[in-house]
Amino acid sequence: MTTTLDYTADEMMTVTAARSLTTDMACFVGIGLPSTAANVAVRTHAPGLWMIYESGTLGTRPDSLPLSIGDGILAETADTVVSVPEVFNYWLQPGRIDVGFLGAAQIDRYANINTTVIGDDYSDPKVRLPGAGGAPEIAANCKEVIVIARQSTRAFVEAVDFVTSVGHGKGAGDRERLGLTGRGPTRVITNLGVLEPDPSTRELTLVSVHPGVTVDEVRAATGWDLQVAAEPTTTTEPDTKELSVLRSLTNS
Amino acid sequence: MTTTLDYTADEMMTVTAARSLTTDMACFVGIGLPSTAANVAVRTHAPGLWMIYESGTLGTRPDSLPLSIGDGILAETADTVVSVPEVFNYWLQPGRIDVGFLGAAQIDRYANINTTVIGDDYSDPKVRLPGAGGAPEIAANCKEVIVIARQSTRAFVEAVDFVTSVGHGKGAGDRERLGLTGRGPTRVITNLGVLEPDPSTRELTLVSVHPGVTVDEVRAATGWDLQVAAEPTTTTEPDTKELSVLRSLTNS
Amino acid sequence: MIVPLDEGIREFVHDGDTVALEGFTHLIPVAAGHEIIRQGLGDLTLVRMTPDVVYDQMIGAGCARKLIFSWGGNPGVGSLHRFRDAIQNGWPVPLEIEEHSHAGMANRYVAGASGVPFAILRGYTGTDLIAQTSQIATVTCPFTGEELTAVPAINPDVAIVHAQRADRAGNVQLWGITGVQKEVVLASRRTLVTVEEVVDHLEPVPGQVLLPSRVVTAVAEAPGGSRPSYAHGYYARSNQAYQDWDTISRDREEFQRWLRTEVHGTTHTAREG
Amino acid sequence: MIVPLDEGIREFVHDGDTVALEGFTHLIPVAAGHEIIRQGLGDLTLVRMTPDVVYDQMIGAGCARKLIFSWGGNPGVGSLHRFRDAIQNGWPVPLEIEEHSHAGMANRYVAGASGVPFAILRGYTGTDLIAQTSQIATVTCPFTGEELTAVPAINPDVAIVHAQRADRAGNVQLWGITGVQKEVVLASRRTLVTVEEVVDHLEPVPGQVLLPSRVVTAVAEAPGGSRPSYAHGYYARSNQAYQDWDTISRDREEFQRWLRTEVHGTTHTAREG
Repeated sequence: MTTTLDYTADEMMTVTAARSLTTDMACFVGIGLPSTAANVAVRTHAPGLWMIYESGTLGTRPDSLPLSIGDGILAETADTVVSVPEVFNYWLQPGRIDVGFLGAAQIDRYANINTTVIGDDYSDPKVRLPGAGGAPEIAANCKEVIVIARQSTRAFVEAVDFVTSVGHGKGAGDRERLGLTGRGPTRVITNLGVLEPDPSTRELTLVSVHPGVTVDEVRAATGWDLQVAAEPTTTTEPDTKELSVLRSLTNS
Repeated sequence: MTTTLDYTADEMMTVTAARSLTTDMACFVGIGLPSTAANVAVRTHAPGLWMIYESGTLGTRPDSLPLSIGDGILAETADTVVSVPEVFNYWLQPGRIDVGFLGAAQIDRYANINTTVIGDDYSDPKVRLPGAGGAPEIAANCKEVIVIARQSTRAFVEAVDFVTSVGHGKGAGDRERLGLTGRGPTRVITNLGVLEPDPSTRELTLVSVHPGVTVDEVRAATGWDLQVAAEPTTTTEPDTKELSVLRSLTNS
Repeated sequence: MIVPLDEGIREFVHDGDTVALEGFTHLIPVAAGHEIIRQGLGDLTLVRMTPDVVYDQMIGAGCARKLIFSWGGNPGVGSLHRFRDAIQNGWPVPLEIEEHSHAGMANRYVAGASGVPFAILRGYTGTDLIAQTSQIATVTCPFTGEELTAVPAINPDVAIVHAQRADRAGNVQLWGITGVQKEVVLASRRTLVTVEEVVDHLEPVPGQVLLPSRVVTAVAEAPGGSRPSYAHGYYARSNQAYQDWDTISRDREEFQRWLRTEVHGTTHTAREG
Repeated sequence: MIVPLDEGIREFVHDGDTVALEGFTHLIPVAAGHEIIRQGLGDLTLVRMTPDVVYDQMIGAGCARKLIFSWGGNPGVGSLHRFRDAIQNGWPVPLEIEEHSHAGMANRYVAGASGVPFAILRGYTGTDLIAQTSQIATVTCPFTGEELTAVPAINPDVAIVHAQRADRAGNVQLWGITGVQKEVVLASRRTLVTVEEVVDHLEPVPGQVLLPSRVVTAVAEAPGGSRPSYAHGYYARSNQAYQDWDTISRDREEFQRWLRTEVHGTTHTAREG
């Protein structure tokens, strides 16, 4: 990273992710980076964003960043709190949620996500990760999915070691074949740029690079031969308000 | 009816039904006669009786008789009110309820119940009745079922016109064959006496007659050749407390 | 979106729709049912676990082609005479019925709300209900081999429910006996909610169900909109009206007189309400 | 029945049981978990959607033979090191795992609570989770022919949950994020509930779940019983403790020292609490 501007690559990533959300959306929010980005969005350009967390807090507006998916602040500020079975069966499963906002330990060329194990052998993993949580059904049933993850050859791999959550499977037509109702990942936002599935092949393609980042730097941080759009754009920098909101949330 | 005592046959029936309930039971209460009887029980010998109504009111203790299955008084005095899907799926279906307390428009030799249509042709009935409501699953899934109904050859028939709720099917072994988890009807209490299924054939058998009623009178009010226990007992008369509680509930 | 009741019915309920006016013996959307009669809507498939007086009125007025239900009666009083007349004599129009148990109907709504095509339950086994409809089947548990009953999801075109309150953003709050109201709203393509009052802020109430405005198509203010039924915390049921209905509904002419004076005669009142 | 915590664990939890200490990031039954460690229970099949610090501790202490779960981590901090050590190195005893998604686990509890052998959902399709367990299958909708995912009911021997309050009759009240607590209690053969306090009367609270005493085997008073997690309305989460756990749990000896001083060293305090 060679940026010399007065924001970090992580801030660029989070603000870009926040901008993917609009005020009329319902968003199923994962903890960590997705939660930070959604909470920036609701405080800037998307005041109507309807956030739901898998703990059953519907329409929540925490006044600080929740520490976990089930932080008390989420319940206190929610339109309503429902049971965990209800959030999955009545709210996520029928496709009511516009955007699922996920992180990823590993992600591949077709935006399949691994949060289960690193290594080839499930029963004897190199690294045991937390597991699926809500992600498989968020990825399956939201109208679309946005992924936020730091880019490196360790995380962005040719094929994930374990498919925890299906992105575009092995390419075009796979989601339809599997009967998955949502459109799957439509954007992957990293600390270096923005990737989107190619409309015909569904392979992740670099469509935007963050200011100060070169396409070669993104390629070097990708574990496969990264396709690049004909004319990748440069991501718009965070503005003052976005940065101040983000920093007040993260106390940085 | 030739009774000259200071209570009516209906009062005898209701008090006898009430006595079938004990203080440690959970009882799924149908509206009408079952509700009256359960409310007598809870005010006399069964103060701990846990009453649930299909409207989702669990552990309710109405201070007057509810007008309907979903009367406001049931919600106000309940331990908790749950949704209708929950009352059927979480509370009735797993066999948590000791006694289902049902009425019947028609009942047959094997205590099968009809509350759907009178007449042979479902699509062109002689009389259209209200239908099933919660009864089929109450009859299937409560640990046992108690039926309360006024006895006549119109109501007590050889075979019901329509099986809305299964009693003992066509006899011994039928419930097991159907996979029904509860024991089915264990008592039928009428304005004339008490019938219980024969332990081996499951056919309803007169085991007790109310004071002042003869066995022949009960036979005459039954639409099949009624089996009678070797020595039918005489039902114990209502006591003063039972009658005064019942009358205060029904304003009679 | 907050609309007058007549506009809400006009915009969201159409001839031929499958419509569920729910309310398990509480918060029954009577005012909305009367507005459907006034607007002369017809050929409806009416869905409800417990069709009672307002469905008897809609059936008697000829709104319904079909009824999907599990218990039809005048609660605490007796039978529904307009319902009987339609089934037994086809008056004023023939009424097709599809009949279930409460457990079956509740699970059909649950499946509809959950976005799956069916639900499983322990129900109907051994009853004659099974032979009367194709909408009851069996499935085998892939783990134990046990056979269970299946019922198909129900997804009405329109759900209509009554609630105590809504806020100006269209969030709806109801409490007391809340029945299958959440499920029918989530199962339906559109939802119209009548409320006792629209308020600035929905103070939380123990036992409440909150329907977020995202799943509510429109809210119409209709104070007393459940009468002669009741609205917990607002007014009690008029038992007399239920008893009176037994008399009125027994006779076709008496019923038609009632319809003229009590429903068609109250158009303006209802609009102003 | 109200009992001291140690008696409750002794009476209702046995070696080899399937035990679910639930709590979806709230009302986590930490005190009960520590008592299980103190009593040296072993060979347990532990069930929980979100095994976190207290399960890491129980696994590190060697209580568990198997873990059935859907997300195992130190929430907001990172990984569970005792869990990893057990899976990757079999320390202190090998840990078998059976892994699901949240939607799958939630539905397994729902099926368990409902007395049916399985539940259907739209889930797992296309994932590698399916190949790792026989506890995920498919069923075909008898109405539409559509294929759906099935998961088997889970019915633990014992459910252990923490709640804000119980009354002297053993009715339990909890609120805030209530997760799958109702379902796990209804799905289990026995239930032990620890509570912040036993009170004379349970004043209704918006959003509450009430567990009637009929489905609660025993209640034990355990003030602060969720610490370092939180109890809505009573105390907040100690984020520091979660961060400290990361350090303590990385090292076997550090962990064992913690176990000696913080769990085994507090037997008498816990009893008096």
